[in-house]
Amino acid sequence: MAEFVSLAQGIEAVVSDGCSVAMEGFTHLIPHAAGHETIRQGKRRLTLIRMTPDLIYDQLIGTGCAEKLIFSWGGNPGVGSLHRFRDAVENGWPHKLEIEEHSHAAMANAYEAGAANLPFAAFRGYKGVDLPSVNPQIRSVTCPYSGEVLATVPAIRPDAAIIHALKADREGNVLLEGIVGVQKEAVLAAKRSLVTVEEIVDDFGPRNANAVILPSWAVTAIAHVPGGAYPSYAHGYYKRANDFYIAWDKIARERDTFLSWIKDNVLDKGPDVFARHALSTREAA
Amino acid sequence: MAEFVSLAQGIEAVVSDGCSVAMEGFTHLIPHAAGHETIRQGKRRLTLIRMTPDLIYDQLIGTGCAEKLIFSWGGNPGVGSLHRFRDAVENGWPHKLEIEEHSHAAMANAYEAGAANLPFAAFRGYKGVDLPSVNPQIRSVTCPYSGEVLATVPAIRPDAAIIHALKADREGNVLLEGIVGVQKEAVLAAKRSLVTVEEIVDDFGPRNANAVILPSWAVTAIAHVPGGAYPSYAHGYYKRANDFYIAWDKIARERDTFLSWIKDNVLDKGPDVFARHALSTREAA
Amino acid sequence: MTATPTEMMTIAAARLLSDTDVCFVGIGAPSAACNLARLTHAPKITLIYESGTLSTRPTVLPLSIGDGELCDTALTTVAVPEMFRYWLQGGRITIGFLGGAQIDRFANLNTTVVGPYDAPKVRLPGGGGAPEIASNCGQIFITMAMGTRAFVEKLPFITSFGHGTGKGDRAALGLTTKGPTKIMTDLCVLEPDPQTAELTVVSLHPGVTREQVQAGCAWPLRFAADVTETPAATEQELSVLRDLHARTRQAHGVAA
Amino acid sequence: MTATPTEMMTIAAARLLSDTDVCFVGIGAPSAACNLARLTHAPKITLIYESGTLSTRPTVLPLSIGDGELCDTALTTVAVPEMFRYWLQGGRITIGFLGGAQIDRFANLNTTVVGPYDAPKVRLPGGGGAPEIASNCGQIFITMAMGTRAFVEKLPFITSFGHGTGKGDRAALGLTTKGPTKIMTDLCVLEPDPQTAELTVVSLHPGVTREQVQAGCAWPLRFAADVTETPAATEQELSVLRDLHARTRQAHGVAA
Repeated sequence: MAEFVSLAQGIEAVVSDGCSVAMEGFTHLIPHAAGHETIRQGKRRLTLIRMTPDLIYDQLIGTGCAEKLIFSWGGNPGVGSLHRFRDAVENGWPHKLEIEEHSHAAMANAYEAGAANLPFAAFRGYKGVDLPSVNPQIRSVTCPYSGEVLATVPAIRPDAAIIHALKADREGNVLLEGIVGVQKEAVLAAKRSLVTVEEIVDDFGPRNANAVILPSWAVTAIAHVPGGAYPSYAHGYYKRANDFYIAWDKIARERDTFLSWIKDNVLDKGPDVFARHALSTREAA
Repeated sequence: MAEFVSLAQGIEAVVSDGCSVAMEGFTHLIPHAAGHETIRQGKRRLTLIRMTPDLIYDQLIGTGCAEKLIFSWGGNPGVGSLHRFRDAVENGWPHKLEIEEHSHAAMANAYEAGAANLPFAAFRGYKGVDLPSVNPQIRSVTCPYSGEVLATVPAIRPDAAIIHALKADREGNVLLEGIVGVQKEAVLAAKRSLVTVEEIVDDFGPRNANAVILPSWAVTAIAHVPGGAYPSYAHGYYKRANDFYIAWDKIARERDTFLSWIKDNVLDKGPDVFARHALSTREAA
Repeated sequence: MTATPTEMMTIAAARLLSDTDVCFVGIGAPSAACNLARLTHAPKITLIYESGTLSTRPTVLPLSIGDGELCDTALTTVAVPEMFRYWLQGGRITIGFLGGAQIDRFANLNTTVVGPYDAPKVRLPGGGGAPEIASNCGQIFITMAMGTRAFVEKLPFITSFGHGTGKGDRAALGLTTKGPTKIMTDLCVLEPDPQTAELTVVSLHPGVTREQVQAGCAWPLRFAADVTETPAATEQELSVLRDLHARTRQAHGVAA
Repeated sequence: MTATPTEMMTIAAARLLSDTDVCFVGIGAPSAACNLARLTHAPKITLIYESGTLSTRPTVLPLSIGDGELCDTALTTVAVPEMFRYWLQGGRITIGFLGGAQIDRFANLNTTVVGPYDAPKVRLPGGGGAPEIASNCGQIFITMAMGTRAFVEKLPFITSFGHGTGKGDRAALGLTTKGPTKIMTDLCVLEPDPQTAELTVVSLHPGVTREQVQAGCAWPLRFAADVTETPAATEQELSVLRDLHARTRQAHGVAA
């Protein structure tokens, strides 16, 4: 059964130095507050896993939390580069970052295989491209019926998955809705999981018979962090802060502006600062 | 785009002698009216595919439509045997029936692989059991990372998939809800598909963002057949006719009672008879 | 009130279940046992039916694995491929219930054929979910009525794997789950012997003799050193179970 | 009204789309082109974004691949693994849109690195969905602004496969899809030559010269025997496109 915890307790419980962590959310519901808490707790040597590293991993990489990144698209969506990611890969700042790079199809299949407790996934991919020559984890398997050779990817089985969701009920069941991404798979693929939520309700009430729900017994811990996805969004709660995504380009471009932003907005703050994002934009959502 | 047709036109369009057909529905939404129409049209040498053959395939087998059955559980749920299926396998009546037998896990994976356009699926199964020794389609693949040997099943790629659903809208999109089984996968895995529906609506209206919907361009044909799942059920429309499932045991036990039931209830009737099942039980649903 | 043998089987199974269990439930005795547990000592038990219903709480027993009642009272309902991939194969089920037409002394089960596979004397329904339930659930509880045609010396076909030919066979196949740990019958409870994995009678239902149990089994049965008497059904167990069946009959218009 | 080069690129792409197309849409010019087509001559076109939104009809352009607007106006939204497995790999997409930092003469694309992979001069975002969009969609339309750093002689890294080293390479890899069939730039439209698969200028946007096009390309460009002039943007195309951008700016408070 999922345990209700504070965000700080939750990160302490699921993230430890040297472990692998998948913080997922496909544009929607990115667990930014949890990323900040991970930075505050000074976690080190993490293997960060995420299809689209986005600002959340730019921050974790720039503050030195990451040893390795497993990913498929590392940019600031609609804006440009992730400067801290680039600085780590191109210049080794703040230290060298090992990368394991896949395509979206591979990552999505790898999460799916992890959730299904399979050691690998086979898919039709990587035909004629260079990535397999630089990533030894891209291999192949031969169909025992047709003889066709398919690409493979190892299942993603992170030590910890962290996601942000809309609601939890009092029993600790978690409701996702809208663009659900790979979050359910990430939680099911992981050894332990933390879910931050916008709201805790007595009961989900009337709902679609096939609603996307993670049952309490499939989740480790739940923390109530309203606004916790900002500058990403929570469908029906608040909108994506596109202006912050644009502003980030300037903040993250230089090391000193980045570090001072981190100090002012992460190290010197707590998870409660996220609540204002939920409140200020709720009506506009 | 899905075309709206009569049931007779739909069966003519998607089922031809000698083709493979998956009529799916996991207890819920079994396309019985479509099965009857297939019998009326005297289709022959069909390869019938279905996880749980159920009464619908007992009728198709007993009337000589089937050459081969691919399945994972062939019984009358909660009642006992499928007598026509047994008579075909045990005594070759009305003619010999070839069988290809799998487990539920294998069939579910095989549909999933078919929908995903993969030639096979790998899963953790069949450890220590006898089925692989009598089904040469059960093979294995070795994980290119862990060396673990996994069972495989060929993807199901039927010529035709036939399912019953709750609603279609005027554009030909199809809504499923409740126990959705493997119907979406069956349609996506098939070359062509027929969906019978309880209701055609102008618009699905407000719905869950993640509702289970087959878009019009993924469906071949739609026929409006209210009550078309009887004696199975349509969630929110009418209940499962448990008494008919029990009665079937007696009807199907002997060849002559079976044939006379088929004459009276299938050959001499049309799809319109199903409508009364929807009407008579709607209030109880 | 005295329990019938079938009621005793169901009650004995229900007693083994707890609030923290996640059960993969089949129709019949397993469904009755799981819901009896839920309505008595294990209100928070999680029940899953292979039709995709997660954490379901039916008020009457389903007649099929996919009754609307299961969906109406479920936390949510997933597609069948997801059920078998993420939930069963995912290793998220602590207890799977199985039964069968036939069982052998190492709790292997047959629900496929009697006679040769290609020319069967009796064609049974087949495995359905059983082969992977048997291998992927944390442990397996079996409920079966005794009889010499059911408890047989040698199975004509192994549909789902119990303990093979004895202790160590599961591990040799790479299975990390426990397999069958309890067999609840209408006459007694059996468990695999810790040393050999051979089924051993550990308790007799009230009023049942060793001879009666042996008469229901085609192989010479082993009895544990300390065979106990299964505690009699309590008033509460019986009344809750009978109420459940009565509600079910009323709802379905047929026996459950 | 006269179209800007970027508008002309978008409009040229939009004209190729029809009501029966199912498009896998990326952010930027592809999204603008697809929605322009939908709001003009192809109202029934099906648009899919890799975030899982099926048959979506946004009233403003999304800024990210996963904007709430896409979900709000979609027929339904599926999980990302399903999107890549059932819909993209399932072969249900007729047209995929791609762009990239660099393209070569056979329409292979690089969005991964400039310089050596292990010590890159510029680390680009990477492939994302592109490698499998390129192989699994019926055909690929590419939209890219010209320039000698973008249209290069040799790619440092092939992120997604176009026509390899020439005609026949796709078939040799077992690919049954067409690959890139149209490249819409800000100056012209290119197509792979039917014999060699080398990109060939088939039409020049109004007022653009062959010299201007060559100046935007690092390899010696081939021109088709009958190079035409891209028909100028119509009043309707331009006004619908500009309205769309205006609505988008208003909705997002930023440029789209």
